[in-house]
Amino acid sequence: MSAAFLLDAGLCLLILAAALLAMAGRDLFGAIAFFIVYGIMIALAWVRLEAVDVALAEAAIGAGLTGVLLIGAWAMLNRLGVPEDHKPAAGWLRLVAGSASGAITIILVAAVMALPAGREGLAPMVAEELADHGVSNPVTGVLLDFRAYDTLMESIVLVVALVAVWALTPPAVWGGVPGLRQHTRPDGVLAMFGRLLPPIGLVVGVYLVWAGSSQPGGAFQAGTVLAAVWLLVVMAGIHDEPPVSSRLLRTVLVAGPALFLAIGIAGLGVGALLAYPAEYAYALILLIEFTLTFSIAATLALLVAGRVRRAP
Amino acid sequence: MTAFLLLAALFLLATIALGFLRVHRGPSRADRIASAQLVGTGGVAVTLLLSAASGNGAIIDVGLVLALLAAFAAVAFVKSTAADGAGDPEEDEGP
Amino acid sequence: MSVADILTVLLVSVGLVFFLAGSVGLLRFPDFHSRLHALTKADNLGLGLIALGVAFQVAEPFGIVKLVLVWFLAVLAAASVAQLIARSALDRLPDGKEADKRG
Amino acid sequence: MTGIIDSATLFALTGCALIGLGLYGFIVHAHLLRRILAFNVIGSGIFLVFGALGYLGTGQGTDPVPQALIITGIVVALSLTAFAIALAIKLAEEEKTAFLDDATPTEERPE
Repeated sequence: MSAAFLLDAGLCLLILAAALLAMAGRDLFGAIAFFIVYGIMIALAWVRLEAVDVALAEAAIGAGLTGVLLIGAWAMLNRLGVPEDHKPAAGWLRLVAGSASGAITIILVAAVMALPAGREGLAPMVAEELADHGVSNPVTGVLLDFRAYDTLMESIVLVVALVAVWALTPPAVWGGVPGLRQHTRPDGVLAMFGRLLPPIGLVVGVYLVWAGSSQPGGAFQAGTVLAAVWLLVVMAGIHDEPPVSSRLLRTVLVAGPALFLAIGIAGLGVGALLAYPAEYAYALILLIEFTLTFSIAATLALLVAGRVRRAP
Repeated sequence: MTAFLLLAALFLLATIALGFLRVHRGPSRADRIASAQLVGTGGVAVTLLLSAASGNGAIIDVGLVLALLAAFAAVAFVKSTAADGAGDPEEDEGP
Repeated sequence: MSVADILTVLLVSVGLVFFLAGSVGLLRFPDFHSRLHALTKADNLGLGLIALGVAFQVAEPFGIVKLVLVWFLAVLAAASVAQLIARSALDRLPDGKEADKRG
Repeated sequence: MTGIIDSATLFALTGCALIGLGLYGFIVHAHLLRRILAFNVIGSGIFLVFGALGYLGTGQGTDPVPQALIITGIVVALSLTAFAIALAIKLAEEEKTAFLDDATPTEERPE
C-alpha cells in the first residue's frame, strides 16, 4: 500500500465522519460547525484528485461563504426564539429512510464498480480545441468556450436566485438595504481585521481571475473571494450594504450576464450562438471573465446578505 | 521525498481528527467554532504539503483561499453573539 | 538527498510536532480560554515551520511569496478570531465560572 | 475493475456513501436548516462521484469537462441554499417555527 493510497483513505474517512456528524449531531450549531469542516475536507479531496479549479471553488464557497450564510441563518432563527427540537422522527420513518438510502448507496456503489477500467475522457479533445484559442487552462476553456451556454445560463440563474430572495421583501422596506446595520468598536480588533484583510483579499481575487486563463482559477473562484471580502467589510462595520434600488449596483449585477449574452448573440455572425471569432477569442474570453467576476461577486455577496430589512 | 510529504499530510489528518473530537464535544459554541478554525489551519498545512509532493504550485492557491477565508465563520459567529445580532464583543469595554 | 531535502524533512517534522501539541492541547486543556492557546500558538507555529520546509521545495520565487502570504493570513486570522471569541466568551461568564455551558 | 481499488475509485465510493448519508438526513430531520445541510451533502456527494470518475491518472488530473460542470454546480448549490435560507427565515418570522409541519396551511391563514 502506497503512502498516497493511505492518505486518500484517511481523507475519505474524515470526509465521512464530518458528514455523519453534520447529519446526526444532536446540537444544530455543532452540525453547522461540522458542515464547515466538511467543506474544508472536500476541498482537500479535490486537491488529491488534481482538480485544483474545483478545489479553489470548494475552498471559497464550501469552507468560506456557506459557513457565513449558515451561521447567519442560525443566529437569526436563534434570535427569533425558534425551537431547535421537535418530536424525533418515528422509528418506522428511520427504518424506511435507512433502508432507502442504504439501497441507493449500494446501487450507486455497484454502478461505480461496474464501470470499465481505463478512462480516456474528454481531455485530449479539449486540449486539441484549446490550441488555437490562447486559453491554456482547460477548465476555463470549457467554462467560457465549448460549454459557454452552461456558464451563461448559470450566471443568469444566480441573478434569478437573488431576485427570488429580494421578492421576499415586505412592501414597507422595498428597495431598501439588506441585512442588519452592522456596528463595531472603531478602534477594536474586528475593525482592524476588516481594514487589513480586504486589500489582500482584493489582490488574491484579481490574481485568481488573471491566473485563470493559464492555471487553476477563474471568474467563479475570484468572484467568491471578492464577495467574501465585501461581506467582511460589512461585518466589520466599515461600510454598509448599498440599497438594492441603487442603479450602479443593479448595473454591476447584470453587466456580466448581459455582456456574455451580447457577445454570444454576436457570435451568430461568425457561425453559431456563443461562437467567438478565432482571432479575438482570447481577448473576448478575458473580457467576459473579468466582467463576470464582478457580477458574480456582487450577486453572491447580496445572496448571503439576505433579504432587504431596512427602508432606503 | 514525495512519500515523506504524503505521510506528513497523513499525520496532519490524524491531528485534524483529534480536532474533530473538540468540534463534536464542545461544550460551548465558542469551542466548536474555534476548533473548526483549527481544522482549517491544518487543512492549509495539508495543501502546502500536497503542493510540494506533486510539484504543482497552484495547489498553494487553495491554501491561500482557505487561509484568507479561515476567520469568516468565526467572525459571523462572534457578531451573532451580540445583543442585537450585529455588534462586536469589544464595544462595551472601556477605552 | 540534497541539503534542501534534509531541511524540508527537519522543518516539516518539527512543524508536525507543534500541530500534534496543538491538537492534544485542544483536547486536554480544561477550559475554553486555555484551549485558545492551542488554537493560536501551537498550530500557527506549526504552519510557519511547514511553510518554511515546503519553501525549500519551491522552484519559482513567486511560490515563496505565496507561502509567506499564507502564513501571514493564517496568523492574522487566528490572532483576530482568538481575541474576539475570547472576549465574547468572557461576556457570558458573569461570576467567573462557566456560566453558559451551551455557549 | 479487479483487485485492489485505486484512489479515484475510493473517492467515488465515498461520494456514493455521502449521497446515502445526505438522503437519510434529509428524510429524518424536519428542521429546515438541517434539511438544507443534508441537501448540500447530497450535492457534494454527487459532485465527488462525478469528478472522481473523471480522474484520468496521476499527472493528468481530472477531466476538465466534469470539473467545469462541478464548478457551476457548486455555485448554483450556493445560490439555491441562500434562497432556501431566506425562505426558512421568512417562515420563522411569520410562524415562529423552523418546521414545515408546524406552519399554518395556506388556506387557513387570515388574509
